[in-house]
Amino acid sequence: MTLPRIGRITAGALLPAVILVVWHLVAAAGIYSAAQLPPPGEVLSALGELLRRGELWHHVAISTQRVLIGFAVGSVLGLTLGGLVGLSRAANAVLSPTVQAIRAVPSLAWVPLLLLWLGIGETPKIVLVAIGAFFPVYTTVSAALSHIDPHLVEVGRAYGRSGLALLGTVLFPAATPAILSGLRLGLAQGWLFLVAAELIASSMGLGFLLIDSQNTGRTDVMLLAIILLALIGKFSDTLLGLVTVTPSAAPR
Amino acid sequence: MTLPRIGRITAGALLPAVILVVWHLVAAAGIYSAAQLPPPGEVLSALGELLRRGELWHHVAISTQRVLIGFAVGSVLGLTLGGLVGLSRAANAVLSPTVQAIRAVPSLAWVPLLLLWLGIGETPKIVLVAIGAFFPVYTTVSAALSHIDPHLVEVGRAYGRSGLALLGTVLFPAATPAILSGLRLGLAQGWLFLVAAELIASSMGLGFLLIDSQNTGRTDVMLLAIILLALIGKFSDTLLGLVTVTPSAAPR
Amino acid sequence: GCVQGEDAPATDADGGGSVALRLDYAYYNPASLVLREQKWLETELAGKGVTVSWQLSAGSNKANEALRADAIDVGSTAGAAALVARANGSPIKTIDVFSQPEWAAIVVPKDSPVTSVAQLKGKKIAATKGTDPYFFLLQALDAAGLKPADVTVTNLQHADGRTALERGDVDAWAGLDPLMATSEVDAGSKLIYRNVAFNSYGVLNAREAFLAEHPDLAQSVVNAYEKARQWITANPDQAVALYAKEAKISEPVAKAVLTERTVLDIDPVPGAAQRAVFEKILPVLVADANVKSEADARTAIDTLFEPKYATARVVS
Amino acid sequence: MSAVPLEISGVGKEFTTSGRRRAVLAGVDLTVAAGEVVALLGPSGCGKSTLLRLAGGLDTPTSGRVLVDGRPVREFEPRCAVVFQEPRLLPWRTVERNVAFGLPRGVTGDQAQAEVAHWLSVVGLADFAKHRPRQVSGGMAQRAALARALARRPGVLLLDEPFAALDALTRLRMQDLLAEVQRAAGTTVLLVTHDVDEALHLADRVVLLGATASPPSQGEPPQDSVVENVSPRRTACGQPGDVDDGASIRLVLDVPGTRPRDRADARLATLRSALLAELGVRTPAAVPS
Amino acid sequence: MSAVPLEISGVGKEFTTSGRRRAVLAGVDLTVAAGEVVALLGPSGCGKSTLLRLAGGLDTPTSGRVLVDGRPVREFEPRCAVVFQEPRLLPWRTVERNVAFGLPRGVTGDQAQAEVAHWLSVVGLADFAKHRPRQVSGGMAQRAALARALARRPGVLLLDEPFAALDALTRLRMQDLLAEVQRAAGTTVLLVTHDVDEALHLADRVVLLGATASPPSQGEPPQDSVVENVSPRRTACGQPGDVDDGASIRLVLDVPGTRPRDRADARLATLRSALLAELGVRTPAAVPS
Ligand SMILES: Nc1ncnc2c1ncn2[C@@H]1O[C@H](COP(=O)(O)OP(=O)(O)OP(=O)(O)O)[C@@H](O)[C@H]1O
Ligand SMILES: Nc1ncnc2c1ncn2[C@@H]1O[C@H](COP(=O)(O)OP(=O)(O)OP(=O)(O)O)[C@@H](O)[C@H]1O
Ligand SMILES: [Mg+2]
Ligand SMILES: [Mg+2]
Repeated sequence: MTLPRIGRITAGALLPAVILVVWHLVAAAGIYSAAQLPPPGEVLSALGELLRRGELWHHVAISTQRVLIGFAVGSVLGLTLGGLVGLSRAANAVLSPTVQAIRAVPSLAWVPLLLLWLGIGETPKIVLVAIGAFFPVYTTVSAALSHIDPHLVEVGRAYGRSGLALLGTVLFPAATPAILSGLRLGLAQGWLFLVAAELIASSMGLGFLLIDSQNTGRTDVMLLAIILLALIGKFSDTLLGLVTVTPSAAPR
Repeated sequence: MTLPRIGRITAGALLPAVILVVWHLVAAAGIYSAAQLPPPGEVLSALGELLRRGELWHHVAISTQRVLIGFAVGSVLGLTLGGLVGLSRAANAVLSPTVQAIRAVPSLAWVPLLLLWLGIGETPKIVLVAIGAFFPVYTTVSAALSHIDPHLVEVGRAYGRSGLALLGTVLFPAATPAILSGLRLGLAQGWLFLVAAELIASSMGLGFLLIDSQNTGRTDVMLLAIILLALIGKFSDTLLGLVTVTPSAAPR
Repeated sequence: GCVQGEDAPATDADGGGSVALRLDYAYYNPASLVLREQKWLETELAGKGVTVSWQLSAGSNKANEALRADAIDVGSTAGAAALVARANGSPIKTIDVFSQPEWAAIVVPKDSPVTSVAQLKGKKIAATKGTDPYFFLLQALDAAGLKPADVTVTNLQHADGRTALERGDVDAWAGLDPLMATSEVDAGSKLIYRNVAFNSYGVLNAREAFLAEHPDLAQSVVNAYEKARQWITANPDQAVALYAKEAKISEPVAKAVLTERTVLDIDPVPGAAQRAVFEKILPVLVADANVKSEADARTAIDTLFEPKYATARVVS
Repeated sequence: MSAVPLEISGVGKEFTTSGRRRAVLAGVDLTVAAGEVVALLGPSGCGKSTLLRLAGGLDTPTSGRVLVDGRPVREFEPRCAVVFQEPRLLPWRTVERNVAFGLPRGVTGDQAQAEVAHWLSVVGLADFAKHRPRQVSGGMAQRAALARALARRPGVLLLDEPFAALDALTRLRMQDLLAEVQRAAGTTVLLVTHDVDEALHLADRVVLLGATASPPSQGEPPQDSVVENVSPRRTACGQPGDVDDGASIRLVLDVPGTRPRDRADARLATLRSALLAELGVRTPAAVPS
Repeated sequence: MSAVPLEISGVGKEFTTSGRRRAVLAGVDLTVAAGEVVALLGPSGCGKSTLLRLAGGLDTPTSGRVLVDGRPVREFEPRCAVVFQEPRLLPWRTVERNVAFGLPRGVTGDQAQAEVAHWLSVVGLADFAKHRPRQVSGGMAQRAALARALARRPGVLLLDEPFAALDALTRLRMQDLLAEVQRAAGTTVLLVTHDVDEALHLADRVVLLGATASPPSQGEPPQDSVVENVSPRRTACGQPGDVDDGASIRLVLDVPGTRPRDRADARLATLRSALLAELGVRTPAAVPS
């Protein structure tokens, strides 16, 4: 680990540290009751309790699994449909208004529909996460494809690349930064939709933990769930950044 | 209105028409009960009922207002912070990890926190919509800024543009397509967060209509709310597209 | 490796002739917690080739949603919620009353000068529309001689209502247990008005199709609930411990809710007692557009109850 | 691929900019025989690059048609290879992989690697195989673009000022490289250039593109006082007055002798002066055409 | 802005590509007096553009320093204007607004409009003011880039092959335009070019950049069989062997006479051959330097 990297990590830890201190001070000042804003220590002991009961691992694992599978499905669909819409004017005209309309359907609205169509099991949950992940990927990819430097597209055409070959050798590589940020947004939205997904007849997962603790008034557990979601969300985002940058590694 | 434009609209209406027909057929086939999937006609009469009672206009107006104000606040913040992070390495190191972590906090988790900090009333609702709109704008803008053609940045520098001038004359214009898709995603996510926002001490708005009808099992009203959200979402998206394209109007 | 998720065990669909009984459990239905823990139904029905699965309901609305989507066969809700669902077209029947809870009451903050409902005139009150605490509030206002227009009702989710109350954003809260009990214990909030009769009972609803296909299973469920109720009365300490653990609340709160505010010693046959409450809240449902029309609601009141199972209950 | 003829007949091209239609090319007829090398000269902005793009199927003419090997040119034309006026390397690929982008379909594996290595060393970039386009100089990028086109072994090679960014020595080398490759494979070549010497050295015929309608009189005053020593705008396009008619072929010149030509040939010097005069430049030893 | 001197002293520049460090420039010393025009020649890839970027403050040297008007060059240098090797117009602005981008701070409103119109007409693009960069030809884009730099009225004008994409006539015109502007404003000019004639016509001094360490012997065999008629790689950079040392100044030539020079001056012809020979090209009338 190089020194500048340590510097970066320190800088990145600055703001969380400040938040933690402020939280601690506010909680200690007694403006809010413990039920409203428990001090950091109490959240820590809630963590300990969950760990002791062996539940935490399960919550984290099942949520991560749902998000990963859902994100994989949703992002592949988003890339495919985004690519199609970016390539073909006809597909764009037919699909894009409907997709844009469906994009505005909130996660909570999907819950009863998916329950109706797909029942309770894992499928509807994963599908909901996939829906969440789909839209940012689709939107950014189709937008990016329609704004690629026409000079480069011309090079692809001049060298006999059409259709999928053009997409693979010119369009997607040229749109890489946009696609990457679309994927990251998709993953983030997958995590956001997870909570709604875990409203579907669920008794495990971080989203369930969040809702359940809200319903039962366990503010400490609720804050714990929020922090865990934030940490794992950030972690998976970083991981995605690493994974997707490595193959192209392009200092563009 | 030109002929190709009419063609586009027809093409765009194709898929919704198909969905409508399938919905009608499925509902008529009796696979689902009316409580599970009411036929389109019943949703229409629910619309009529709400219109007659004069409530619909109010629901739509208040939700639109919340989204517009929230989106304005969130997107301006997103552009500012995204610009800052894109310009300054230091800001990036300090801010970006925390922002990425907070991005993963689901809308439902914000509800109790905002209630705690901001009480009831319009403020927490607008803040929640702003939070929803902020992240896609921030993410796409900061990502786009760090991937701008260095040759163009060099032109800006060679002609004495630094800081804000560089941002305004080179960086933002070069990132326009990405910023536009970020704004559209931000607006969409604003609508998504609206539902959560209207869980906060609300008795009007489309989000309230959705939640309320879910709780009481008024599937017809629920579907109506979903359709309205989709339509208004799509409409505001189109409007945003028009507004943001007009000033630059660049066939790039 | 993958984590075992919440896919139902694959026996029901393909396991030739085996039948699945899908029940819900809920924190507001202590008997269901006992049943799930003790596995009485599983043991009894295993011989008949019936598998039992349990699904958590976070609230009456979620139980109704699952019933509508054919995801469960029997679900537990508040009486009023069952009525609204039936009125809005859900094909369900109430087959059992599992408790007469006192889960709703009017709560004010610790230092509030308000001591009676009458003093709430012109004040701001938090409640979740369409739920029992809301109906409780309206009846309480009525009993105190106030009209709904005399107060400002702020629509807030139950948990948020508590926060709003403790923050001082509202003057009173039509609260729901166990949040209400927790607020009492933690924040010193005071219950200024209680009335067990204004609560709409906890009822067990089954899908009509299920009743037509498996009346024997419905009978088994009703019998098992009778047994659970008796067990709780007989083993209060164990029941409190179980309730506290499942609902993730402290034992004092659990004790308060279970032993002081839940009447389990009731007639489980749905009928006149419930109907009386429904009649009182019916105008509210119509006014708030919770039901399509008054006629629908009236029909629902007339057709909701299916008393024969509870009447024929036996404890094994 | 063996050499194929290129036939441009009656080609016109109009562009619409901010609502105004402007003809750029009008009635261009040009047949390049299989294996022939034709150089295209003309003032800046007169439509040389546009003609090349039409020939490569990258744009469609407003009127007329383009045939490659007797069949209409296609939107994705595998028989042509283009070197654009700018290098247009794909920025996310290394120089090496940019050259590989030019390889014809079916050339893969070891053979592909060998070909790429060959063309890189021929244009003098063997040491820069792993560099990104942004890490090489302008001239190096242009050579890489040339290598990419040569790697395609096309029937028709369309070159748009491929040597403009090269120093004198490298330019001569690349000219010789092109001549050698053309001779070996018999490729048909259409070469846009501003360098009259280059045109005369490499081409069988030199074609002058420009406005043909009513050339302005010789004595017209220069457009701006800073312009001296050169005869006034005779053929310059991109100037008011002559653009709306569209440029076409003004002059076709057969270059005597066979390739490779001696750069010191006296006949070429005469032709050079004539061509320059035609382009509007008075040379020390100007001979009227 | 009045003319200012440019002082480059002991400048070296290294680049790291795929983990390998490579020196491109080493120990370059060059002082351009206020109002002087210096032409920079050298083989492709030897570091001319890099030196220009260092002079404009667009990159920082690994060693040595660059002074503009006695003060170190800044990251955002308002005293210099650059014409890059590619036009680099901002694609979202019209040609007109691209030229306006070059105006110095404080020039606004009517004055700005008049200036832009002036420079556009001077480079012959008055009719294309409202075109987008993608709608004009390569040569027109290059002229727009020149107009943008001239509009800046800089103390130091840094030009990287600004006329490479122009036809013979337009090129002469633009050279004369540059000479006129330079004379009127007394601007200091550093001009990279591959055209020896251009260098001799415009510059007070011609500077040859290239590898100075151990020039390979004259008789070495050519690198590739297709290269003929030119003496082998004497000064070509971008070739194995000479790159790792870094290029520096090989030769500085004072051009006799005062500007504007007669292009037909016999002394220039001699210098021309000498310079070309130094660049590795044998000309018909080659005179050893
Ligand atoms: N960003 C960079 N990273 C790595 N190497 C670079 C970079 N920029 C330039 N170089 C290297 O520096 C050397 C000189 O490049 P430069 O562009 O200055 O050449 P030049 O003299 O302008 O050549 P030309 O006449 O072809 O334009 C080249 O070998 C090039 O590979
Ligand atoms: N996409 C376009 N839209 C509008 N006009 C265009 C477009 N492309 C080219 N033109 C116009 O066509 C004319 C010819 O352009 P072209 O690039 O063919 O010139 P050229 O002969 O290659 O010039 P140069 O020698 O400067 O490269 C120019 O006036 C240009 O403005
Ligand atoms: Mg051109
Ligand atoms: Mg260069």
